[in-house]
Formats: sequence, C-alpha cells, structure tokens
Amino acid sequence: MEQVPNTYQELFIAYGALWILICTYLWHLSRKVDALTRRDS
Amino acid sequence: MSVTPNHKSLLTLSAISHKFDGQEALRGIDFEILNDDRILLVGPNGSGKSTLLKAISGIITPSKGRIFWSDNFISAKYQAAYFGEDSQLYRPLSIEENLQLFLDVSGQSEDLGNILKTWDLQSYSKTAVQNLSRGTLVRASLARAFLLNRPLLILDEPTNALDTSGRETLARNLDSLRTQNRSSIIATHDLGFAAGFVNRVIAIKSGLIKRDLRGSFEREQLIKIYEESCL
Amino acid sequence: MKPSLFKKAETALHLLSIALGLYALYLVFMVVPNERVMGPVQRIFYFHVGAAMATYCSVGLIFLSALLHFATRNRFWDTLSVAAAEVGLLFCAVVMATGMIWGHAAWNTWFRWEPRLVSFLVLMLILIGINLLRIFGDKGKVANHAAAFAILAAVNVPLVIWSIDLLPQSAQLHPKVVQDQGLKDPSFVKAMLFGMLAMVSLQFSLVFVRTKVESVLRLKDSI
Amino acid sequence: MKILLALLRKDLLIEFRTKETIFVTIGMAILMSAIASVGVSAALLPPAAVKSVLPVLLTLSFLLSSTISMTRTYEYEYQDRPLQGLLMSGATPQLVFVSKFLTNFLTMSVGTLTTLLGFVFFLNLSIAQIFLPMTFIFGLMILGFVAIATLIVPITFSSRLRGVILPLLLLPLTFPILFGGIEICSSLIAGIPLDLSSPWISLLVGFDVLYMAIGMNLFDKVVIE
Repeated sequence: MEQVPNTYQELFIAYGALWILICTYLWHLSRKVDALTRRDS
Repeated sequence: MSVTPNHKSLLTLSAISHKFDGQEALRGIDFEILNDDRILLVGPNGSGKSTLLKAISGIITPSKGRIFWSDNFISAKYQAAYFGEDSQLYRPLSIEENLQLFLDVSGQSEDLGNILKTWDLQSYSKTAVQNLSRGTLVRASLARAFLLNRPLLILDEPTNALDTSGRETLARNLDSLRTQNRSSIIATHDLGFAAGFVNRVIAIKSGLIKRDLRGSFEREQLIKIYEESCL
Repeated sequence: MKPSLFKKAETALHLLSIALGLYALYLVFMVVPNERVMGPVQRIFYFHVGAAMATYCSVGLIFLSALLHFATRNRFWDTLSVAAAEVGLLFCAVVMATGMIWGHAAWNTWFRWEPRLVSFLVLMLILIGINLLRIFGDKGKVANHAAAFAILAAVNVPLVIWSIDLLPQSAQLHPKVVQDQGLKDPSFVKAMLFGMLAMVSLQFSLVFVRTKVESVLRLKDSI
Repeated sequence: MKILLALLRKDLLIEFRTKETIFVTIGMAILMSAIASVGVSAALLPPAAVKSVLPVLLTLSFLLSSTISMTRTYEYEYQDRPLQGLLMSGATPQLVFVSKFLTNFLTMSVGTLTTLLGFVFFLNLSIAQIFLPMTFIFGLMILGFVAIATLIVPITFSSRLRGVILPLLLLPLTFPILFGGIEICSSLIAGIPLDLSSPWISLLVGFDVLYMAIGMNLFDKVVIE
C-alpha cells in the first residue's frame, strides 16, 4: 500500500472553516431571536 | 358580603383566568360559594360561563389562579357533580347500565329503581343511550349528575332540550337539593325557570363578573339585572 | 437568572463549541496516525461516536424535561423537550449517516446488522415518532402527551440495548474498538474524547437556540 | 375492587355489544396470516426454510394485526366524554387503565390465537407439541404490547392523524418484543424445550412489568382535558 499521508492540512482547514461557519451562524440566529423578543415585549 | 353565622364557605375562586389558543375566556374571577348557595349564572354567549363552570368542576385547569375547596372535603381533584353539553354516558350501554356503573364507581348504593322513577326514565331504561331522543338523553345525564351526592352541583344550560314535563322533574329535583343541604350553580337563559329557586345571581360578561347579588328574585328582576349588566 | 447572565452563558457556550470543534478537528486530521487496517476512512469514527454521545445526551434531556414537565407546571420544560427532540433526531441521523459511510468503506455494505447501528435505528424511529407527535398533536394536550410518550420512549432505550446484547453472537460484527480498547495510540483516545465533547457542546448550543426560538414562537401564538 | 369490577363489566359489555374490536382483530389476524402464508408457499421454500422464517412471520403478523385493531378501543370512551364522567365520579385513572388493559389483553389474545391457527391452517404446520409454550410466550408478548398500546391509543386519539400515527408511535417501542419473540420462537420450533431461566424470558417479563407500571401512572396525564 503506497505511503498514505498522516496529516491532512487542507481537509483540516476546510472542515475547520465549515465548523466555524456553522457555529457563528447559529450565534447570529440567536442574536436575531434576542432582538425579536426585545422588540416584542 | 357579610357571611352570616350558619353559612359555611364551600369553595373560593381566586384570580381565575384562562386562555386557550389565543383568546382570553376568563380574565380574573374572584368569588366564594357558600354551602347553601343556589347560584344563577347569567351572561351572553361567549362570556366564559361554560369555561368558568368547567374550571370549577375540574374538567379544565385554569391557566392562572387557584380554586380552594374548604377544609374538610376530600382532596380529590373532582369535588363537584357536573352536567354539561356532553352527556358523559356510554352510548352503547343502556340507561340502567350507565347509571348502575356511575353508582358503583362513586361507591354509592342508592336504589336504581327510584332514581329512574324520579326522572321517569323507567320506560327507556333498557334502550341503548345512542338510540334515545335528545330530551331523554338530557334527563338521563341529569340523573347521573344528581345521583352523585357531591357538595356542589353544576348545571350548564340544563333546560335547553327539556319539554315541560322534563322541566317540572328538574324543578322538583332542584327543590330536593335544598333539603339535602347541597349547593348548586346553574347557567341558563331560561330566567323564568330559575326565578323561584335561586338565592344569588352572578352576571358575567367577556370573562369578568359584572354583578353578584343575593336575595330572592322574581323573573322581571332577573331580566332587568341581565339587561343592565350584560347588554 | 438575569437576562444578561443568560446572554453571557450563551456566548460562552457558543465559543466553547467553536473551540472544542476546532481542537477535535485538529486532533483528528493532524495528530492521529492512520489506522493500520482501514486507513484514513477510520477518522470518521471520532465524529460517529461523538454524534452518538450527543444523541444519548438529547434523549437524556427529553426524559429529564418530561419528568420535570409533570413535576412542575412550568411551560419551559415543554419548550426544552421540543428542542431536545429535534436536535436528538438530527444527531441520530448523523450517527446513522456516518455509520453507513464507515460501514460501506470498511465492509462495503451499506448497513451491517450489528448492535450499535440497530439500536440507533430503533432510537431514530422513536425520535421520529416523538417529533411526529409534536407536529400532529392536539394543541391543548400535546404537552402532556409528548411528555408521557417521551418517558415511554426513554425507558425503551435500555431495553432495546439489553435485547440486542442477547442476540446471538453471529450478529456481532461491530468492531469492538471501543470495548476491547483497540485504541493503541493514546492520541486515538484523546481524539475520541474531544470528538465527543465537540459534538455534545454543539448539541447544547443547538438546543439552547432552538428553545429560545420555540419560546418566541409560543409568545407569538399567545398574543 | 368493586370499582374495578364495575369498570371491567362496562368494558366487556361495550366489547360484546358492539363487537367492533373483536371482529377487526380476528379479521386482521386471518388477513395477516393469509398474506404471510401465500408469500411463503409461493416462494416454494423447502420445509426447513419455512421453519426458519416462521418466527419472524408469526411475530410480525401479531404486531401488525394488533396495532391496527387497537385503534378502535377508545372509540366509545370519547363520544360524549363518558370517560371524563367516570373520572369525575371517583374512578381513579389507575383502575380505568387496568380495566382497559385487561379488556384489550383479552381481545388481542383472541386475535393472536387466530393468527397462530391461521398459520397452522394455511401452512399445515405440526406445532402441536410446542403449542402450549408458544401461547405462553405470545401471552407475555401481548402483555407488554397491550401495556404500551393502552397508553398510546388515547394520545393518538386526540391528534389529527388519529389511527395513522398509532403504528408510527407504537411499533418502534415494541422492538424488544420483536427480538424476544423471534428468538424464543425459533428455539421452540428448532425443538429446544422452553427453559424459563433464559434471559429472553426475563427480558419479556421485565418489559411487561415496567410498562404496566408506567402505563398506570401516566394514564391520567394522558386522559385529562
């Protein structure tokens, strides 16, 4: 089996970026919800 | 509202309000029922009469506020006997089987025969409830409510489907309540029927109590009260 | 808790999920050596197990909120159980997907009848049931009904696991990596641990935000 | 106790007067066993294969026919709200649950017996010597199944999808019964005598006891308005 690399630099960056995107989008949504509740009450 | 010595408080409603799917049926109801009150509850359609009666009977739990039954009564969830638009009888069973079931379940052993006689249901006792006429069904359901000897009897529009003989039977049984020292609360539009019997009138409109008067009332007085507070 | 405390706790939670996620990714892609037999595809394992832990966490949340819903008349527990049910189903689907990808790569079949995947299949059916009940339930009574069904379902999970363990050994094909400590290299264990922590913390932030959304929805309905 | 007898009398009276659930159960049982047997004989399987596939067919037909026939059991409890009348006149929810549970157990046992006989008839099986242990095992399975179903039917009753949602909620919870039934039936059919110390029996018994207890306590939460 040819030597398979042990580390996957570009995969790590890709998934890392995706993960950050997900979490910040979630955070942003929750901020919007807060804004909504402030305006309603 | 001074409480005369021999009247004992039966239950107290404090800040009862109820809201379901968006609209407010009750908006803060406070009053007390004494043990020999015979209350007439009047109010236009949609004023929250049925919701209030269901809350008192325990069928629905009000979203806000509490109902306190006075001390020595059993702490069970359901303290009152209730009659409403649902007959609460098993349709495939006959009147006799239904009433016998409710007698056994409530642990009472009255004689079924005279219950049928007082509500003149003997001729229908064997027919299944689903084949009964509306009037007979109401009488059977009233018999079920009356046979539970509970301190409070709740009747929601009892006279709607009753003919004259049915109303006389109901009036006779209501009078017998007085002797058994059981209080009652009736919601009806038939003011003539209630005139001779009730000793307290509560007028309710869009979820709030407008008037709460004691004493005995003639039919005209009831109509005046209704018109003043509810129209 | 004062609103500002809520907001601080929430930002901490989101930051924690980001940090844990990045660290887990770093471990999985940069540090852990290739598994001798299965090669690089084995790296999905860490998030497969992480998602499984997050699913069990959600089922625990559903069970807890059902009990507390009956104990206290507070409506918050009902909104929490709505959120936990949806997030639980999401992570259960992730477990199934990663399990199949990994199963296909390792044994080139899409679905092996081994215990862990079977118990998750049953769990997914149950979670689908819970969510269906939420959608089609009667508006007034759905809170009580869903809580009662949640208790029935949560109690069922250990029974399913027990009955699967009794299944004859022939059905056992799942690599006993976790049980018999197949992980030689210590970094395997570390990666798995952080994989779990990342997924569970993402699960909590999802539940947190979904609960807020649900309470706003209910606020809107009741006006 | 007197209350329980009165409730049981009521349930049995309704059952035998309307005969709805009984007919649906027997009908479904015959239908399920017929479909399964047609499938098996159409596949021209050798007897050995039929014996190995029989447990899963038996258990599946039992689960499916029972689920469909359970949808009818609360029909008369909700028309004109008599169940509410009962609860208001002093019947405790636990007793109402026990009486519904026993009545449903009776009707489902009739259905399962018909399924068994259906299979024996359609596939002319000779299971005479293991018939008794088989009914014992199916008895345990029905107990667990009915304990859950008697609680879930009122839940689905008030939802918009009434009978359709019942299988989706009920069947995932019966997997332990499915596994247990298949394992014990296949060992019975393979000729191994039933030993009561096997873990499967304790699983089934544990399952039944657990869900009966949960059902009794959660029943009033599910039935109130």
